[in-house]
Amino acid sequence: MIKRAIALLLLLAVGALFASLLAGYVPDSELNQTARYYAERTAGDIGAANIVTAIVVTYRGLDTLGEVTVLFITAAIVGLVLAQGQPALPHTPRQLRPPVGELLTTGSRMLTPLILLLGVYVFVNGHLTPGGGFQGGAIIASGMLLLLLADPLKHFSHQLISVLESLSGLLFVGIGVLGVLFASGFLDNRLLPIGNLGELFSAGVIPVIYSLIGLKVGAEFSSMLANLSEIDKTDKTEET
Amino acid sequence: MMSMSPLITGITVLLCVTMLGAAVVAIRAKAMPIAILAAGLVSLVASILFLVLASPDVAMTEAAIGSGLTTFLFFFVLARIRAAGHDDAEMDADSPDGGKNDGVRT
Amino acid sequence: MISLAQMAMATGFILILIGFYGALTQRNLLRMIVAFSIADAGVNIVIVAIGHMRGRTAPIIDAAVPVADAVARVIDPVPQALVLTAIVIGVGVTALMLAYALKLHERKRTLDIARFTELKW
Amino acid sequence: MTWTRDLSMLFATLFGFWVLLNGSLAADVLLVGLITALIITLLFRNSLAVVSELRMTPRALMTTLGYVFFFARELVKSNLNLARIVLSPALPLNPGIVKVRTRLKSRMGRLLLANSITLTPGTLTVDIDGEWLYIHWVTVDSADIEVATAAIVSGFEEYLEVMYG
Amino acid sequence: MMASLLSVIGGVLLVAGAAFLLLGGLGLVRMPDVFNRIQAGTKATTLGTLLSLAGIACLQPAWTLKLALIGLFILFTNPLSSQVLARAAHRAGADKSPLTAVDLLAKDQLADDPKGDRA
Amino acid sequence: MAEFFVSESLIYLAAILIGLAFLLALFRFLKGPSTADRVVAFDVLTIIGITAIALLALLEGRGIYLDVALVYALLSFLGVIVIARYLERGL
Repeated sequence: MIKRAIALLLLLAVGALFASLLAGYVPDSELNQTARYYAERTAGDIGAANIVTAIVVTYRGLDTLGEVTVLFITAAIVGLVLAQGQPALPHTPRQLRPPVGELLTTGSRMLTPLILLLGVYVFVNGHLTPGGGFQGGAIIASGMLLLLLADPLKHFSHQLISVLESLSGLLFVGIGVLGVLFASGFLDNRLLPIGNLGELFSAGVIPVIYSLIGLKVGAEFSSMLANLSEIDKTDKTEET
Repeated sequence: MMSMSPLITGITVLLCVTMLGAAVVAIRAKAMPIAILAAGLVSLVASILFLVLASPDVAMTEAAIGSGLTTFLFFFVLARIRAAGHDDAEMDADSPDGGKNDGVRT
Repeated sequence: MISLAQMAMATGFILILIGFYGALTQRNLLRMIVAFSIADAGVNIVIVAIGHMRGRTAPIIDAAVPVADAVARVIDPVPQALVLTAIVIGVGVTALMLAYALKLHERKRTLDIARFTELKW
Repeated sequence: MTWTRDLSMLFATLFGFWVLLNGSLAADVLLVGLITALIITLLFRNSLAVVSELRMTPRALMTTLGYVFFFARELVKSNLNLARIVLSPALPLNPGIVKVRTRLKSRMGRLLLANSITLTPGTLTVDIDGEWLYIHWVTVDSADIEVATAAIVSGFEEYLEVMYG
Repeated sequence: MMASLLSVIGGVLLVAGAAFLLLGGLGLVRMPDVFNRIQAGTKATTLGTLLSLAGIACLQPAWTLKLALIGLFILFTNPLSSQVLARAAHRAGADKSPLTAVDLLAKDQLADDPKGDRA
Repeated sequence: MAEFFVSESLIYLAAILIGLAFLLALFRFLKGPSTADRVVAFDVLTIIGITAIALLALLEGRGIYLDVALVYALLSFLGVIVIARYLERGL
């Protein structure tokens, strides 16, 4: 009980802090200097219609590289934590599990390619629409999840996933380095011509980089899902 | 396009109230799946709120990642813990019969 | 007159508080993680709300917002880029917490935080 | 020969979906779509597309058109029916799960049949087991298999049998 | 003149769609058990969303393609998810309304395995 | 201008109806009683959310918001299927 009282007291203090922040908040009516720079210069310098994408991929591209790395480490740690130590939990035997059902099997076989295509659309058009590599990667992982749900005996090819992941990561860094050599800096997007605003092949290498990020993030999320679901390696060896 | 600001304000109020209600359900629900579902609802409504706040990028990310993937991960883990034959996940740690009168016998 | 941003910000703050309350008072590990993810959503809402400006639209240039008007019509894109990162990292952190919770449950057959006493002082 | 047809159908569906998504016929969009659709087709060789098992005869295509109109009419009818039930204070329900059988063999046809049944008046497919469909019916007229089949399935089956076989 | 007529038609379609969505919500609240709720939910929301999207397409003709795509997607996924959910609810032994007249599925499952512990 | 007014007030009416539908579904979500009921309510809430997003795109005049609705449509489907498989112990 005393723990609860302390928690409430702490919350009261934090709440007071928040209330003072809220009371003192004056909304801007003009863009601040940084935002103004981005809003003015993105279309001309970067050629991307989506300013957020320009910031994520080019202006602050190094941060995104760090983010992708963090995500990679997270996926690796999830895999490591779950793989080490005692043998896995005693699973519900497969025979006792209800079968998937014809409707879901047929439906997923019909929808999975479309979902993957939607994911590709989202990350390829990252510089024109609200999409981007992270969203598209999540959608691709969701498509893989549907595959996994509809056919629990289907194994993810862990090898293919990790090859895809490393390859796209390498290419991402490689494009960054090429930017140093042939354009004006690391991850500079003017490696390719920036084209006309609003076309698919515009904004230099942004679509390429975002596609690579999309593939990498999709692979990472898929491996996370596969690791956290019951269908993991130990289970497979029992099956086969 | 038109003078729609009262409408937008109304939508925002509705979304905010929904989020707060769902958050309280997520904290207080007896059964674990309901708590996770309510947390998913918070993310889902948050993504509409992001759209109202003119940030479609964030809205899409929150919808695909915050609401989608996070919920799926939670349910996978819950299923694994349930498969271990331990119904701890289903009930509150400090109320022994919490989650039992749940209609669906999960 | 309260603006949209202020309303959203207040909601975000309250969500953070609800999440913290849950994380501090729950004893079930999974519930604590759920509470964390709610607080996460609250933080994201607050940051996005800071960037919002009344009567402006999304920072994407298309037929509705030509290049010439961009400075006068779009909102601050920087908080959005930050939140984009935060959400992705958030799910990574959640997955990590879930993996540890799963492993802890495997060891002790319980999710009750009070039973994990090895590091208690 | 059937697998080349399946693959090309899948490819065509994916490519059409891509063009619809982008809403443009520019050369670069088509190029990227071609490559993506090709890769996904090769990765998911045994997937199905909506049209993969559709018969490509003129009669089947005409039937498809008729099916779309029939379906739209049934959808509106089902909603009006639902409105009648929900808005009446007494809530006139007589729910139950009945069993019907279908003659359709193709998987896609059965999926479409189940979906159509779900969206039409008062019925919801609960489970499917071989040729037997279990239908939740809001107002059960008769639990007899033949009567229920005539009432629920046959309308769509006529169309779908010509389309998919 | 043409455009204004189209916009009025669009508005009417939008209101009709919203009314069907409301009907779905009402059905969700009033219906007595899970299966009836799924019925009300899936039918009314599918038609309601389709009509609303059609209305918006009339108001903004340039968006027709994308709206049609959303509509198609919903038309395929919505009944499918309802069916999967109905099956799951039945297997998990959801409470059925006392009005329920017959349940041939439960009968057949009992015949399949006499212990009846499929759920 | 008159027709414009008509369609504007129709949009208002539609938004209010959608809000009411949202509230009703939310009521079912909060009340339950079983998990499956809440999942149905969740599904309906997501689909109402799709309409709300399309309406927002209309109000703001930004067609690009529709992409978010597409992602939403996908999620409502997948979420329900994951939870359904969980409920029937098939996950």
